[in-house]
Amino acid sequence: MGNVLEIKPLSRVEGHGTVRVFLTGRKVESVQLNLSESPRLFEALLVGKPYDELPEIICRICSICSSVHRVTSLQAIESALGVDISETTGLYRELILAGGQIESHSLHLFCLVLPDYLNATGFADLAAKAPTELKAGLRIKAAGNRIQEIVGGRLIHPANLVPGGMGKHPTLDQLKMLKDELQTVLPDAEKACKLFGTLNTPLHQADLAQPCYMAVQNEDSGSLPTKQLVMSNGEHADITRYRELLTEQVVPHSNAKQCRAGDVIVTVGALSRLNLGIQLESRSAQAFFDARAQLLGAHMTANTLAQGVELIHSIERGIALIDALLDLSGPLELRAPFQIHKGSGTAALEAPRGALIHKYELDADGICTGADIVTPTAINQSAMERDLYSLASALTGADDSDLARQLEILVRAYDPCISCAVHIVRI
Amino acid sequence: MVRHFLPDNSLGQFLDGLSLFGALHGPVRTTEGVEVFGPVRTESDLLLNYRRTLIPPKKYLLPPRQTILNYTVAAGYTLPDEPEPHIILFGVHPCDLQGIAYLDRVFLGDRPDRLYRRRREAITLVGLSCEPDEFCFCTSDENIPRNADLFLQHVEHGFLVSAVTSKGEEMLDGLGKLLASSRITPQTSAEHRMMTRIREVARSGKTFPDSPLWERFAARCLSCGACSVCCPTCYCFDVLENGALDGTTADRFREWDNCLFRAHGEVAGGTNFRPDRRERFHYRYLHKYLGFGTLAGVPACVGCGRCRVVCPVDIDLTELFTEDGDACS
Amino acid sequence: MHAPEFDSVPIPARIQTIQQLTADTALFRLKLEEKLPSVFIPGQFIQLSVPAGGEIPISPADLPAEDGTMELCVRRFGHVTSLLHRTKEGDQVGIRGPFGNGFPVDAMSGKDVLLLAGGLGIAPLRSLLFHLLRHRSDVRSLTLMYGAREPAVMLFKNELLDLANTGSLRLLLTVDFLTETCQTEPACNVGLLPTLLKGVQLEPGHSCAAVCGPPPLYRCTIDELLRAGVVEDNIYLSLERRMKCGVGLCCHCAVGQYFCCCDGPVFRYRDIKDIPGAL
Amino acid sequence: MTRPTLAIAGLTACFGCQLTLFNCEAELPTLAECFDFTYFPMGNSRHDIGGEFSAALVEGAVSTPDDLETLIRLRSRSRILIAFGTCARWGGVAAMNNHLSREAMAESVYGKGTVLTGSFNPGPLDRFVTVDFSITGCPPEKNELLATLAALLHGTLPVFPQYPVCTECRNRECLCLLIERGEPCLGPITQAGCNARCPAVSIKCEGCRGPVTEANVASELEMLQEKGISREELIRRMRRFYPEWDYGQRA
Ligand SMILES: Cc1cc2nc3c(=O)[nH]c(=O)nc-3n(C[C@H](O)[C@H](O)[C@H](O)COP(=O)(O)OP(=O)(O)OC[C@H]3O[C@@H](n4cnc5c(N)ncnc54)[C@H](O)[C@@H]3O)c2cc1C
Ligand code: SF4
Ligand code: SF4
Ligand code: SF4
Repeated sequence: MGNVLEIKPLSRVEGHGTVRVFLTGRKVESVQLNLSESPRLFEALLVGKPYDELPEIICRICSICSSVHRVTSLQAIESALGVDISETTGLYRELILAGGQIESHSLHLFCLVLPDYLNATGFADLAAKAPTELKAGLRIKAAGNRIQEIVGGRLIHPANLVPGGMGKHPTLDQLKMLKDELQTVLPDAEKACKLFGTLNTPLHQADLAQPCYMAVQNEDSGSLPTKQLVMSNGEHADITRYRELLTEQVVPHSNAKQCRAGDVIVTVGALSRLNLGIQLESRSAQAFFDARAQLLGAHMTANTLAQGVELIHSIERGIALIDALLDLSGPLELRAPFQIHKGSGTAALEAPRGALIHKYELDADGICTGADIVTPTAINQSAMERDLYSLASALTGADDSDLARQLEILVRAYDPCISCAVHIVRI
Repeated sequence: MVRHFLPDNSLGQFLDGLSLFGALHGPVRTTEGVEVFGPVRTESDLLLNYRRTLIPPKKYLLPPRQTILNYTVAAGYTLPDEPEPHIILFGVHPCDLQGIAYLDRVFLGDRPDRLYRRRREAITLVGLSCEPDEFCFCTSDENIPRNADLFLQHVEHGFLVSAVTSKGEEMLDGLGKLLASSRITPQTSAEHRMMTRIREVARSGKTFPDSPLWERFAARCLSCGACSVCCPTCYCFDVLENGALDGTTADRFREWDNCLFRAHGEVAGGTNFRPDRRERFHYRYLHKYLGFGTLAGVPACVGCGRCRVVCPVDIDLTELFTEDGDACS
Repeated sequence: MHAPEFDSVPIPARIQTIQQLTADTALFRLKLEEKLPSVFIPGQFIQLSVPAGGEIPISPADLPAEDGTMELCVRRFGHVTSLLHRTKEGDQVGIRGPFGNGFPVDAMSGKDVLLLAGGLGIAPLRSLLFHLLRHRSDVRSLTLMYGAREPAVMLFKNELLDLANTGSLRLLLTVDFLTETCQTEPACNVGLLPTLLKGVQLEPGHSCAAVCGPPPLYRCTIDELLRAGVVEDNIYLSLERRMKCGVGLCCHCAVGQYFCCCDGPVFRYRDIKDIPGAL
Repeated sequence: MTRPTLAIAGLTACFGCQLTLFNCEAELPTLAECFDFTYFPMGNSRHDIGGEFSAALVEGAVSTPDDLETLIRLRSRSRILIAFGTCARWGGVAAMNNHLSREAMAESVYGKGTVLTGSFNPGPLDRFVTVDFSITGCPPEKNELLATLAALLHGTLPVFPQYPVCTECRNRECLCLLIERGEPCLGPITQAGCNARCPAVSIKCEGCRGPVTEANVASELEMLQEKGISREELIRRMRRFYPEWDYGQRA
């Protein structure tokens, strides 16, 4: 007789998800990952709205990724309208992305996954079991959030970022304060990264498939806008041609579409970025070097450690960006001028969880006539399901609660962001 | 009163001298271009020919939100003891000086308010003469308002400086070398027609009960609160108390309220003594122009013109006093 | 008389006993840890602080006793009163006051005194009643007319009946409507409070009335009182407004050009009858 | 002292309201001590929805049978049910196009014959259950969340301002975008509490906190139309967080 083990809701992740393991006796037949968030029809909400409202609406697709959605959306619109943003605007956008990454990675590392390592049920339990680690993590997280609040005007759904530039520049005092705060938490982040490198992983060591990594990149450094989608199997494409690389299919058991590169199941996120070689600053480069044996060619269970390395990286990057901003002089342009016309624009950025792509069609009045959004969790979904199956098979015979716990830990390693993953995409 | 001449090019040193007595604040421009009272870092920050700041100096005396009591289980309710830093408020126009004089009557009258007094005593007022524009109708009773500690009048190539209070004299003592004696007599201004009307109306206690303007005001008013926030003499406040996260202590604070808000006239159970905006405008009129309690008959409006400037729907209560409004009474 | 200042600090007080009178009303007996700064006159109010809730005006329901105890009869109405109703015996609250002008007890001497209480309005009038009973010989006659919504919510009923039995007080009770179970209630009229005044005739100039109740009560009672011969000068009304400071600073409680907190809460009818929205 | 038990759950939303709790970095360890986070899937893997809750904070609009089931379950087990955030209070972004038929909307984008099973037009919590209190905002403000939690510890709920964003905007002495730049700022009709975040960075208020009780909606529309902004645009913007404005309301 077949029976089903259901994990519902997936806990300590962002969004609503369910895992179902289909068993015959003790044998695992299949695993289904259902990203069950209710569809909010975001693309439908965008159609008919003027270009300047799109970023304001679309950032609400997800709170944790709101900054990166907002910036990606702005870049896509600006590409459609041919807007040349100023150096200042570019730096601020990168800065808020660094802040978003610090916030997102530390939320995930300290509040959502650290409990797995320390046998705690969640942050509240952790506050009793490992108060020092939790507090250090929260300090790092706060530094990331302070960037989002000061640059974005709001901690979530940054209001200050608009087509062409921003409403107001932070003051020099604010920038200096941010820099101080980042400098203070940098050692904390290094310590945390070491911690995740040395703690015993709570995950059963199963033979998971070697991932095919994917990331968006520029030929030169990490600056905006990004141009290329690259994969570890050597394939690559200009971001405007993302649809030729990534295909999507509806699966009946999930509210999110699954995304593949042809037949290849791809993986995005921190681990992919490190494996595809992002440019690191000095201390994150050292951290990466120290952990390279655990990271290079690794499967997604190493993603947590990769996020630890990136945490250092985004703090360093934040400091460098603030230095660059402090060096700017003279009257700074708030918003670049532009004309509204018909056009189509695509932009891709690395969100904390991996590649994020926005594409819009605008008519002559700047009204949106079509929108397409590809999110990292939608891309990762196939790989997640594949790995869940391998892990469940490797755990044949385990009792239900152990199996459920292990599968949840694996899902968490992917740091899924289910709210943004679920939205039906126009093809 | 002796007047001294301060040449333009000595102003910087004069300000340096003043700042020995406290932190220098005055009219400055924010990055968005709003004229406000704020800290003055250098002489060039200072707006010497500003029209009016968005919020009057009342924010220094009665901040928008202020903790008035702390509660702990052990000590019960206690007064907060924040020390008030000494502030030299430079460049206060006569209308705003009158506004402060009015607030002084309210808060230092027969029921003095300790928190107000503490802030009031920590502030030194340096007045500055101004040029009226089409919005304002201020008239000071004397040429030099009596509640300024020092008063500066714009004249050609400089200012006429007068010490009005002993505090003012004390400050001038150290600054003597910057000043020359002066024989210039500044012009005196006549009372503005609008202010004359307001004073007449206050004396007669007219209430314009039948003016059609009330309906017009009530229909348009957004209850946005700007007119009260920006008025130098609006002082209605609400009091609220919040428990702290420790589960035992609490803070009580007061914050600016507005008589055009619905909650202003509410009592428990939802009964409202001023349920619609029309009644609330009446109330505003009565309080602002005719005065309540011990200040009955004393118009609170000092003619700074702020409420006319900041209203997004162009409501102007003084229309009641112009021919049309009057004709309907 | 000098009222406390707005920034006066509440005097700590402990809740000694809580007596539930009806489903939503309770009598709180408080013990003040310090003396009030001035003598309490019936009709005056105090500002009651419930920590973490805030401060509300309440008229004490009796005369504060020598030992520093005071009774407050409070109905659960909203934010602060709900929190008060969650307190336990021994909990700490705070008291400022007394504030405002009470009933002019001297002006009542030698007169026929009529107390008219609607609903919770009995609370403030109870302290006046106690005062007058203590100086019973000063007034010619003393009548309390008290109306409640239904018998179940009639406050202090046994106490009032006991007082009436001593003969020093004429007590007339009424309820807006009778519920099935209470049909046998003794000496209780059915109808709104003004119906008790029907047919009453008093000597103008030698009678006075003190009224306290919800706003609609005033509107329907005054005409009846005037008809019964009580002159405008001798009708005293205790008004309710939102009071945040108690000393005429916060400006919420204005009644025309008066402040309810310092010019009231007890007003002479003649002084406010022409003020729109006063009642 | 027994710790209050909390349920924190998300329906159809972006998780920003729950994230706001995590964003209270300085207070999180204290909160962990003061409260028992009994049911909190996003923060806790021990999910038992069986017990009784002192309070339930529910994020998001109701748009699936699952949402409704969670909501009703929490309602029946909680002493206080708090609508947490604009979606829960007003419907929020997902509800902005509720005036169009959901099927038609899906079809207009994805082509004829698209069927959306298992979900319906998103609506606020109070359409389905009694709501005791709400913390509005998209995202909600940290300090309002903390004030609410603190008040719960004291056995009460906080009192939030009932005036519009303009009042806070003026208090902060921001440039008025409506008067000085003629922009369709929704500050005059939007519930305060954010301390005018957006005008403070010279961005017009988009109304993310929903209507203020005494909004003079009709006058705001007239005034902005006089400035040359079309009624359609205004209504579209106003609908972004709350689709059911009374456009004729004056008080
Ligand atoms: C002179 C006088 C005597 C009174 N005597 C008695 C009496 O003996 N017994 C009795 O039961 N009642 C009495 N009342 C009425 C009593 O004051 C009200 O019932 C009480 O204020 C209700 O407070 P609440 O917070 O429970 O009600 P709410 O309806 O919540 O609040 C009442 C008013 O205060 C505002 N408010 C609400 N919460 C707060 C807050 N936290 N901080 C600030 N404002 C808030 C509301 O906007 C409303 O206008 C008297 C009133 C007056 C004026
Ligand atoms: S009423 Fe208007 S003009 Fe008069 S003082 Fe107040 S803001 Fe100035
Ligand atoms: S900018 Fe907007 S919120 Fe601020 S005062 Fe103007 S209209 Fe109001
Ligand atoms: S200003 Fe308006 S849009 Fe911005 S946070 Fe406040 S309510 Fe929301």
